[in-house]
Amino acid sequence: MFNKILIANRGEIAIRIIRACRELGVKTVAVYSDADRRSLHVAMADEAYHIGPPAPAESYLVIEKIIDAIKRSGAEAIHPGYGFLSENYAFANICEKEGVVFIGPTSEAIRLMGDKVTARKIAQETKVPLVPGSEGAVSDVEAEVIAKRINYPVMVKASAGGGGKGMRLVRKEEDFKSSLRMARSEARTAFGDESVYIEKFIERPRHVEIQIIGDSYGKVLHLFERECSVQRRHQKVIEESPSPAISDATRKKMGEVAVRVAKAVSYRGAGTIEFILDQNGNFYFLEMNTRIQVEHPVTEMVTGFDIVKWMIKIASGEKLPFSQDDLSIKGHALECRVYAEDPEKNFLPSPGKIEYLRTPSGPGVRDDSSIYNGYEVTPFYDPMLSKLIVWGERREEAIKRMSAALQEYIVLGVRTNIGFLGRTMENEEFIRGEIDTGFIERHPELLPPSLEDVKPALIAAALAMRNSTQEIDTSKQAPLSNWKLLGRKLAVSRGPLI
Amino acid sequence: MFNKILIANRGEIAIRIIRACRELGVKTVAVYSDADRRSLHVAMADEAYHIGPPAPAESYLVIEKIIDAIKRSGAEAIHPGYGFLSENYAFANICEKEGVVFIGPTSEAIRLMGDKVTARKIAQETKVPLVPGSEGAVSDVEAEVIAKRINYPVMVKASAGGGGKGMRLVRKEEDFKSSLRMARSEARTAFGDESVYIEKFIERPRHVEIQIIGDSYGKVLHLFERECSVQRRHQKVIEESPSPAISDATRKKMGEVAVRVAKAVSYRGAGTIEFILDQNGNFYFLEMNTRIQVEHPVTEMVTGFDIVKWMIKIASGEKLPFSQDDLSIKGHALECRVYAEDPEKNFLPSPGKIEYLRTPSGPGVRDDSSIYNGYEVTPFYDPMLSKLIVWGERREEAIKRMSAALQEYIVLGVRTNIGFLGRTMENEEFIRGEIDTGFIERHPELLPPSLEDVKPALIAAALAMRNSTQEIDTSKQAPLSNWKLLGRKLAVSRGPLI
Amino acid sequence: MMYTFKFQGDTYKINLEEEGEKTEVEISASGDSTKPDFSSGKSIPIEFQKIDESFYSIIVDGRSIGVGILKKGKKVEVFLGGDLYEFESISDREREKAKGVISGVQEIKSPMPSRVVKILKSNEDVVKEGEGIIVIEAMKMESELKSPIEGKVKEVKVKEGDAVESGTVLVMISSE
Amino acid sequence: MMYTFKFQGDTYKINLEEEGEKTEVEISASGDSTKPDFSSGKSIPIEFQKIDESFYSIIVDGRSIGVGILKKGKKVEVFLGGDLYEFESISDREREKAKGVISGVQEIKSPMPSRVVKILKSNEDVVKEGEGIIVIEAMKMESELKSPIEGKVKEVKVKEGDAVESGTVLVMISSE
Repeated sequence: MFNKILIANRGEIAIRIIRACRELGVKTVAVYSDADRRSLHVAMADEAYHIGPPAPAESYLVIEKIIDAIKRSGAEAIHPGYGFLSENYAFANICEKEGVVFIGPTSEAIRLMGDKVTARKIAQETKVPLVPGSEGAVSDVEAEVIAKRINYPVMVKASAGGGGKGMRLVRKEEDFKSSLRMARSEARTAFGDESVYIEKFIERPRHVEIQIIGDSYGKVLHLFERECSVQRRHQKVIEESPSPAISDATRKKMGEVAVRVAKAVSYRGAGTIEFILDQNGNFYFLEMNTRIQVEHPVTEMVTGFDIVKWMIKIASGEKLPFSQDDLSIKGHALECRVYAEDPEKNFLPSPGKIEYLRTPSGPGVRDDSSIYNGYEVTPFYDPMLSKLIVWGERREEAIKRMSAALQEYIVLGVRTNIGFLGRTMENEEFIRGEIDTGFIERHPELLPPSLEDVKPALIAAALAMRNSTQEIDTSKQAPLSNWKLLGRKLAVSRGPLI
Repeated sequence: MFNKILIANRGEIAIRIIRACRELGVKTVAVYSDADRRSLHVAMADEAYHIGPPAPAESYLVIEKIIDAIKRSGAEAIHPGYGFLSENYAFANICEKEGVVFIGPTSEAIRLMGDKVTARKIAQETKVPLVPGSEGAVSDVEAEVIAKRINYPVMVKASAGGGGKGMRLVRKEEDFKSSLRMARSEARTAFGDESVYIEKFIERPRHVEIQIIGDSYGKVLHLFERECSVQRRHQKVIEESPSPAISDATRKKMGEVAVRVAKAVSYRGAGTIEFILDQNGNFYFLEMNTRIQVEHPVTEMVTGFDIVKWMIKIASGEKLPFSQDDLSIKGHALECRVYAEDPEKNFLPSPGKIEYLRTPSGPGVRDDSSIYNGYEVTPFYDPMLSKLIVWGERREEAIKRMSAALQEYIVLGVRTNIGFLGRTMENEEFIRGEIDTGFIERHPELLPPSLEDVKPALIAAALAMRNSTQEIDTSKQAPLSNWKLLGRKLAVSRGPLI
Repeated sequence: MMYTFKFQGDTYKINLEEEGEKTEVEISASGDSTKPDFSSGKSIPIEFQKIDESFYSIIVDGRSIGVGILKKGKKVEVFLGGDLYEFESISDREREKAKGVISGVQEIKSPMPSRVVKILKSNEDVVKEGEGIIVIEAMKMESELKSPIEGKVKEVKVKEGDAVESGTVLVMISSE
Repeated sequence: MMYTFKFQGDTYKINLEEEGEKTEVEISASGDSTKPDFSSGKSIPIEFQKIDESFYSIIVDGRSIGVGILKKGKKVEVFLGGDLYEFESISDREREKAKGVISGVQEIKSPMPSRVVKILKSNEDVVKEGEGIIVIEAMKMESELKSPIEGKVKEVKVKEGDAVESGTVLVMISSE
C-alpha cells in the first residue's frame, strides 16, 4: 500500500478519499486554492499545499501545480476524484512518465473512451447496443430507408447542429419527407450545411448506468446499475440502485455488456458505462466515465463494496479477490444531491455564506458533504452542498427514509433544493418509479414550497422579531440564555392565504 | 398502523424512535422534564408535553404523568425506549388496562423475566445452560461434592453476600476445605450468616447476547449475537456483531436457546438474552432484557433489519414475514458509546455545556446522538453523548473505520472517552478480538492521552492566545473574519517532555 | 404587538400579545396534530425556546415545531420543512411609503458575485417590463437579468467581461 | 511573544515570533509527515486559520492539523486526536508576581471600547489585590476591572458614563 496520496480535488469527494485513506492507513495530501483555505479537506488532510487563485483554470486544472505539489510532498500516487483533471489523459500520461501512480485507468484508456467517436466505435466492435440510426450524414433516399428500418418515431438531426436547430422529431412515415426537407433547410440557414443524420427517438428515456471495477490483472467486475433519470439541465439530481425499471435479465445483460466494453480497453479502477434505457427495456450505450462518479455511494450502500478504497487498493497492485457471483444487491439505496440553488428561479445557483446548518443522521443515512456552519459557497465551484444517501430494505422504505432525513436538514443563508427533493419523495409518479429524464420538467408543481407551512413560518418570524427586541432590552442576559413566551398568547390576523 | 405514539423517554433513543415513526408515517409525542426543554427530542417530535422536574423520579418515572400525557395527546401506543419505565411491568399493565398499546412484551412477560429467580427457573425448564453450581446454600459435604462435579476453579459465595465479602476463588481441590472455612467465617462476621453457595468460576468471561424479536402470532426469530465484553463497572462501552469469539455452530445453538427462552414466555417485540461465554466456547444464561437495547444498532447494521421499526409494526399487529433462514449477517459492525466522562479519573462523569461539537460522517458511519453545540449535559441523566456505529466488510475494516471516525470527533466543554476509544481501536489485543469483561482494567495504559500530541496542542493553545489578543487590538475586524499567521515563524522552548 | 411581513409580494400581519390582555385570537387546536391550524378562534399559549445558534423549538398547545430562524436586520429567514421562507419585516412608516407608486429610476443589481457576459441593451434603448437587459455568469451558469419596469436605459455601468460583486449596480432604467 | 502554560502540573513555554525577527527555533520538518516534529531547530512558517466557531486549521510547513480550540479566560481547551488538553495560560505579570517584584504605579486600562458604568473607588481609597475598582460595559455585558496589586487609588481618570477606547487608562493604583 502507498504511504502517501495526493488528492487533486476539493469538496466532498476530497473528503471521501481522505476517509478512505485514513482507513487504509495512508497519509493524505490536500491541495487548495485561495478560496479553499477554510475548506474541510484542507483541515482533514495530513498535508496541504496552496496551488493558486480560486478559478479552477488557475489552480485545480493546472497540471504543473499539481505535479509540483506531488513532488514537494513526496506523494506516491494521486487520486483525481471527479471533474477537474480526472478525465484528462494528458495529465494521467504525465503522471505515468513522472513515476506517480494515477489512481484510475491508464492514460490510454482515458484517451480512447474520452473521445465520443472512438468510444462509439469500441462499443460497436464489442457488440454493445447503440441508439439505432445512420452512421453519419445521409442522402434523402438513405434517410428514408434507415428511418423505416429503425422504426418510427425517429429524429432528423443536423450534422453541424446544436441548440435544437435543424432538428425534427418524426412520428409517422407520411411526415418524413416534409420533416427532412425542413430540417435540411433550417440546417442550411443556421449552419450553412444541410447534411443531417437519422437517429431513433427514445420516448421518455431513462438514464441507467453500470458501475464497473477492474484490477491490473485483467479482471473486470460490475457492481450492478444505478438509475439517474431524475435530472435538471442534464445534471443528475436523484440517483438510486437498483433501478426500479429493469428486470434481472436486463440487469445481467447490461452488466455483461459493460464489462465487455471495459475489457476492450483493459480497464483498471472504477468506471461507469452510461446507457439510455427506453420504455420497452432496450438499452443503448451513451458514454463511459473513466473516473469515480458523484453517485457512487448508492452502489456502495447496496453492495457493501467500498469503491473508493478499492480504487486505491487496485492502484497499489492488489487483486480483486471476488468473482462476479460474490457480488449482490441488498436492499435499495437513494441519493439526493443537495444544491445551493433556487428551484423557483430555474435552479439558479445561490452562492453565499451558510449561516446555519443541521444535517440529518440516523439508521441507514449517510451524508457526504464538505460544508459547515459559516462555510462560504463561492461562485467558483459546483454548487453541490452535500449528497444525502439512504439505504432501506425496499425502495418504498428508502424513499420514506429519505423523506424523513430531508425533514431533518436545515440550511440558512443560501437557498437550497431541499424542499423540492422532499416533495419529490412524496410524488406518486416518483414513488411508483415512473421516472425519466423529463421528470422534473413535467412536474413544475414540485418547485415552489407548499403554502401550508407559510403560517407557522410566519409565527416563527414574528417570535424571532420579538425575541431580538427582548434581547436588546435585557442586556444582562447571558449570550446563550433563552427567554420564554410560556403562558403568553398569540394571534394572527387573517393573511391573504386563508 | 398507529396514528400517534408517545415516547416515554429522552435522549438518543427518543430520537431513534421518532425517526422510525417518521418513516412509518406515525406522529410522535415527546415528554420532557424541566431539564429537557431544549432537548432535541422535543423539537423533533410532533407534540411535546411537560412532565415535571429534572429528577427522573419526579418526571420520566412517574406513571401517572406519562398516562396523563398519553390521554392529553390521544396517543394510541407508547414506546418506553430503554431504562426508565421500559421494564416496569406495573406500567405495562396499566397501559394494557387503559387500552394503550405498550410497544414491547406483555406485562406478564416483563414480570416473569424481570425476576432473576423466576428467569433462572424458566431458563432451566427450557434446558438453557446456567452457570453450573449449587441450587442455593449448601452443607460442607454437599459443597465439596458439587465443586468436584462442576470442576475447578469454583467460587464459594456467601448467600447473604455482596461486595466481595465471603467470597473465595478456589483453583485446586486441595485448597477447597480451607477456602470454604474462610468464606464461612468471613460471611459470619460480615453478614451474621455463614451459609454459602458454590458456582463455577468463569475465567476471562465474555458477554455475548442474542437479539430476539417475536410477533403477536407466536413467531420468534433471533437476529444473531452481539459481543459486549468491553465494559467498565458493568457498563458496556464497546459492542459488536458478530462476536469474534464464537463459531457458526455456537451461534446457531445460542440463537436456538434464546428463541426457546423467549417462546416460554410468549415473547412479543424486541428482547435480548444475555449469556456469559467462557474461553472454551461454553455459554450460560445470565438474564433477559425485555426491551430495546442501547446497542441494537450493531445488529441493524449487519442484518439490515430495522429493529425499532419492527417493534412498532409488531405492536400494531403486523406479522413477521420472514423465517429464520431469511436472516443473515453481512459484514461486521462496531459501536462505541461516547460518554461525557473522564477516563483518567476512574470514568467520573463530566457534566457541563458542550461548547463545540463536530461529529463523524461518511460511508458506513452512523452517529446516534441527541447532543448539539450548546447542549447542557446535566447530572440528572446518563452521561452518554452518542453512539458511534460503523459497518465494515470485515472486523478489521470496521475497526479501522471506527478509528478514522473517532478521529473526526471533536467535543469541547466536557471531558469524553473519545481518546480512550481511539486508543482501544489500536490495541493489539482488541484487534485480535481477545476481549473479556476485564479488558479495560487490564489496560490502564489506554486511559490517559499519549503525550506525543501535547506539543501540537500547545502550539494551538499559543496561537489561540495570540489570536484573541489580536482580536481585541483590531476592533474593526468583522466578527467572523480570520487573521493569518502566514509567513510568521514559531518557536517552542524545550518543554519537560522532550 | 403587531408584526408585519412581506413575503412573495403579499403582506402578512401577525399579532403576538401578552397573557392577560384581551386578544383577537386565531390559533387553535385542530384535527391535524402536526401543524397548528391558524384559522379558527381560540386563545392558546405559545412557547418559544432557542436550542442552539439558529434552531428554535416552538410549542403551541402541545404541538411542537422545530425551526431554523435567522434574523438579518429587517429580513427574517425561516427554514421549515425543507423550505426557506424569506420574510421582510415592515415597520409602520415603511408601509405608508409603500403605498406611493413606484416610479423614477430602477437599478438592476448583480444578485451574486459574477462576471458580465453580455450587455443586451445600450443607453437610451426603450425597454419593456421583463425584457432581458444583461447576461451574467456565475458558477458556470449564465443568467439573464430583466428590466423590472417599462422605460428607457439610463446608464449601463459595467462592460462585458467585468467581474462584479453581489449588489453591484449594473444598469439603471428610468421609468419615464 | 512568549506564552507560558501550565498542563498537568508542568510548565511549558512557547515562543511565537514574527517573520524577520531572529528567533530561537525548535520546529522542523521531519520524517513523520503527520505531525510536525517540535524538537529540532529549523525556522518554519505557520499558518493558523479559523474554520468555524471553534475548529481551526494549522498548516506548519505543509503539514496540516485540524484542531478544536476553546479559550475561556486564561484557560485554553485544545481537542486533538480524541483528547482534550486543558492548558492554563500564565501571563508575564503573574510570573513576575510569583517572583514578588511588581511594585510602583499600576494602570487599569480598558480592554476594549466600552462605557464606564460605575466607579467603585475614589482617590486615596486603600484597595486590596483583586478588589473591584471600576465597572465597564461593552457588547451588552458588564465587566468589573480589579486592582492588580494592593495599594491606594492614585487617580481616577474617567467618570461614570464616559465612552472609552481600547487601552484608555481608567484608574491608577499606587503600591506605595
